[in-house]
Amino acid sequence: MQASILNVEKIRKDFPILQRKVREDKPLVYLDNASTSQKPIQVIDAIRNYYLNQNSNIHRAVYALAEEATSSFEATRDKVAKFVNVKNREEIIFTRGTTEAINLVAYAWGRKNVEKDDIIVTTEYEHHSNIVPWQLLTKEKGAKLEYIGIDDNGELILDQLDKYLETGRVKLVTFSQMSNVLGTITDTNKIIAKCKKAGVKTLIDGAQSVPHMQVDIDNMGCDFFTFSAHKMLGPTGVGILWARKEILEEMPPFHGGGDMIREVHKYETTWNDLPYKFEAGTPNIAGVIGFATAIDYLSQLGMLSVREHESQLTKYALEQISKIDKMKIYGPTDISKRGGVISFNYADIHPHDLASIVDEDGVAIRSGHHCAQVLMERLDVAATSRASFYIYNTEQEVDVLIKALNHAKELFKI
Amino acid sequence: MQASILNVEKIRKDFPILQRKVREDKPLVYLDNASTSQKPIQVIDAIRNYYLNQNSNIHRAVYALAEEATSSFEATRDKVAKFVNVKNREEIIFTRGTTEAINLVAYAWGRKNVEKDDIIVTTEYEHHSNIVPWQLLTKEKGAKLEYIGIDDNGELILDQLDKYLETGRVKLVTFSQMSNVLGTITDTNKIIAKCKKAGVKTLIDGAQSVPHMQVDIDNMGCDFFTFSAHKMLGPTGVGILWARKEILEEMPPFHGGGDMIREVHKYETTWNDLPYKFEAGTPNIAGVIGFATAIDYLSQLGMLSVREHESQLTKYALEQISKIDKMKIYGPTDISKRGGVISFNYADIHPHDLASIVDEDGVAIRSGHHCAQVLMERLDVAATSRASFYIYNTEQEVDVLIKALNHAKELFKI
Amino acid sequence: MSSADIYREIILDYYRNPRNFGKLENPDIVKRDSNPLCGDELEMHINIKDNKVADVKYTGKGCAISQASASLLTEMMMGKDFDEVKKLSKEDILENLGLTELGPTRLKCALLSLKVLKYGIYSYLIEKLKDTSSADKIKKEASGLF
Amino acid sequence: MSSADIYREIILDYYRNPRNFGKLENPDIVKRDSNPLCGDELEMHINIKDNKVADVKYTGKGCAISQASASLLTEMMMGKDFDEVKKLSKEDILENLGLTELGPTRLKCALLSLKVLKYGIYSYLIEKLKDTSSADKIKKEASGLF
Ligand SMILES: Cc1ncc(COP(=O)(O)O)c(C=O)c1O
Ligand SMILES: Cc1ncc(COP(=O)(O)O)c(C=O)c1O
Repeated sequence: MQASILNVEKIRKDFPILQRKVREDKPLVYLDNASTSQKPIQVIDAIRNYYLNQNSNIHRAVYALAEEATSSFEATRDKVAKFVNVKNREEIIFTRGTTEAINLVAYAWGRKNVEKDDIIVTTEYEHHSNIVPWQLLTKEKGAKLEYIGIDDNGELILDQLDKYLETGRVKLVTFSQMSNVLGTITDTNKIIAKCKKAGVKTLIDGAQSVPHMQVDIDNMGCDFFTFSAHKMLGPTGVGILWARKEILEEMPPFHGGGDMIREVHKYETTWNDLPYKFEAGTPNIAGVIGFATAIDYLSQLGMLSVREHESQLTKYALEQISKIDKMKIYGPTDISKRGGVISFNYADIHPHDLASIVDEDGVAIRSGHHCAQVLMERLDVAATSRASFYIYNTEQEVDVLIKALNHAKELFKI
Repeated sequence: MQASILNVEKIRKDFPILQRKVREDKPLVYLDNASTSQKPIQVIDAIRNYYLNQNSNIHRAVYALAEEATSSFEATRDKVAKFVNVKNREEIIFTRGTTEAINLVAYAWGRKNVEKDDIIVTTEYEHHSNIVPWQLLTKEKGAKLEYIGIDDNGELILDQLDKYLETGRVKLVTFSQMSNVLGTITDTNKIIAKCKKAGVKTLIDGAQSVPHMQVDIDNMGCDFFTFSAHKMLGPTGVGILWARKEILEEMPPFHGGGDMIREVHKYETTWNDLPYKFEAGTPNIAGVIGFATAIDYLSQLGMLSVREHESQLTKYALEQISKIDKMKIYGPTDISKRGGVISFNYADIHPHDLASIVDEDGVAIRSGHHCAQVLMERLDVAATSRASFYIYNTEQEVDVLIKALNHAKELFKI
Repeated sequence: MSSADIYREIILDYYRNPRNFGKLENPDIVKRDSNPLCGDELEMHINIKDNKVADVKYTGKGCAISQASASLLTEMMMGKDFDEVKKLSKEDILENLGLTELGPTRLKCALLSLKVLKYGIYSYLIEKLKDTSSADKIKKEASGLF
Repeated sequence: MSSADIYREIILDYYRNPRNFGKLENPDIVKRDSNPLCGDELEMHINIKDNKVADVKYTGKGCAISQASASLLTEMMMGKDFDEVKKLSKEDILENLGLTELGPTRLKCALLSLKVLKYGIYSYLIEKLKDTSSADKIKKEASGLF
């Protein structure tokens, strides 16, 4: 057993839920971090503190509470910008999550810029939220949706992108920086370089990457970038859309309502400056303010260390799981090409049954299609089981998972 | 001084922020409840408890935490349905707030049903979130947006509605059940009856009504209804869209992504059942769960008592404020026709200056256009000051406001 | 209930040796559905003759619970008269599978087949028998299963 | 700072007796803006002659702070050469109004007029003087004001 680069014992003390027992007396082993992460007490307290002391609507009123709440809210924007290296704070737009961020782009940018016979390119390993909005848009516009396929190692076949780009009709290439099923880390630089050369815009779904590795948006050269707070120690109901200022300025607004306007008249209205133009209505103020603390927490650990910890743990888990007979593991075998997500299928045990069985030992893993049915079709499976790690997970917990898998083996008489 | 029907002293103990001092040593007098309400400790603790003990993504996983979180989340849906008297729980859709709920209708229902030269009717006292989405939609479709005007008492001139309905081109009449500036309670029944007769759909913005009076959606006969949790003791980032099942079933989805799908294939996708079809992506789980506790709190008080308390307080405040010389008060004088919202202008003092000055005495009132610039134009003012009440406000607090207004009088040498 | 109780001989047997798996050539009733939460899929084919279930088959993919329940349900239906099939309930299935107190998520696995059956009957009542009154009852029952 | 400090003679006087309120007939520079948070509006008209501000007027509605600052700013500009006007800063205005440590919201009231002026100069540099380099500097300054 190797020592982690993180002080995991200390970290675990910040996550009260990890002390919890489930199924009567089993310590919780939480391995569904790709779905949502747990929250440290610091984040929970930040939310509480907002409601106890600062609660007020933001941006509009002049009284003391409103000024405090507004400045906490806007301070989060600065923190987010710094965390993913974005120079222009007004390019950071708060949404409910990655899903809303992508839909915002599809509606506001897509409906204006995508025309009949245009092509939008996505990939076979996307989450539904990076497929369905584009299905809706291309259907509305009579445009086409194309997929970059994956090879048997779970990596994108980038030659297929070249073929699409050659048509000259591609308007957007959209892909996740890390697959939520296979853990594959996309060769982002290569795709962006190809697209830039072809004058094609790129959207990166960073829902799985930003929580687990260092991301530098300004130096990446993409056009849109999205991620969710709840997968990176932050509250539910908060996400980020980043896009270049020039693009945001050209985009019509998405939701109409309070805060996004400059002047409303009966028959015409002008829009507020960025980022407010895209933030209509009372936002999730408590959530946004809590997110700042999550970013502080991750920043203190350092994203390089977070990645290092997870790589080590993933390596250990891959070794242990692959020792089990009749086990099929998906995704890249090269640890440098994957994040802390392991999908697998065990003999003829359906993932739901497997997840139910290991749950009895307190182990929370995900089973099903992981909102990636296109990938399931490609892998020719109905579902997979998935274990995914974060800063508080340990090799001991992997061992508990292995033991639980052995119970499944007995029950199913494998 | 009259005794309130509510035990206000006891209620105030549940709101820790009311113990706060602002501007160094002034007890907080929070009179901006129409913007957002304060939260009782029960709600704050419910959110905390979710993160401490249940945090997990919902609907999809089989492990213990996920089942607990899912059942708490779905229990809120039942509570909301019961609170506003909706029989079909699947008609309750969670959004970020009223603004998103209205935009959802404009995008998903509106883009399918509104055509060139159709008319959408709104009113002169709407919040921007019930104007701008319709401006965007009518502009896209070449349709028209028309306004029901208000009389000098701040009530709608319903004859104007008849005129619009006669054209036979009206597709939707949309209006708030209570004005957030004038406090006017709309004659909802009358409007709905007229629209039903004409076969025209109705949307009610209940952002100001649901927090302050008993609302019975099933018996109301409207087609869409929206409100926000944060104005009724609940968390920020949670709102409700209600619509009749038949309408929701006919509507195409709004956001594409996780949870709203039945089956995703590369080129076509089928939708999940209601309400999930309209709830794409990870929702504000903590917020929704906290909202259940807010509803419990209000239910325990009883909405008739809440309304009674506010009427009494509003009556007192109107009396006191109108005693001040050179004070102009807007909205109905008949207390039965208005909620606990008082807008006013004092001599030539601009509302921002007034709000800044009373803030020094710890009094939080709102100043500005209140996201109702169309109404400001109609009233021919740049802005108003607004005091708005809730269950924890007292006549003593009104007295503090009056004293603070006197300071303004001195400073501005009125 | 514990996994040891759920995954007993009966479920595993039906899962690994499904009865009536396949399709019918000219079915009177064809119904397909899926569980949006987990992706389980099920298609059921039924032939009705002389008001009795003359034949029934199903195809699908999913967990042991969902597949065993589908398999068992086809057995329970076979040869039954139409009114008896209409009355098959949630409790009948769970009892026959030996399942009690399933969590809400797994309960959906166990009941997908019954949901497909009920919607199949509903369509049949409406389309072939033009019977709307009892169809509505069945539809309500079906939508209450999830 | 306290209201007693903010609302002294100077602000009230400029608010109630605005200098240079109105419009010019053929202004070289016309710029309008509003504060989306509170709805304050301001339009400024400027005439430049021999590289000097020959005349300036403003119209608008808003709080005492925003109107007094606009009024005072027009006085500060009048007759100044163009380079001096370009250099007018946030600090100049606040100091002349006797305002220190305003909260962020009220600060926006005080600076709306300067923002309008800066954007006005920016447009003038670009459109009339074809001077993009120093225009960019001014634009950046203006967008930093809010
Ligand atoms: C790769 C990827 N994209 C998008 C999403 C959707 O994120 P959210 O549910 O927070 O909107 C997820 C998470 O579920 C994801 O893993
Ligand atoms: C009448 C009315 N409608 C809509 C809204 C918008 O609500 P939200 O900001 O919660 O989306 C408000 C509150 O600001 C309101 O008072």
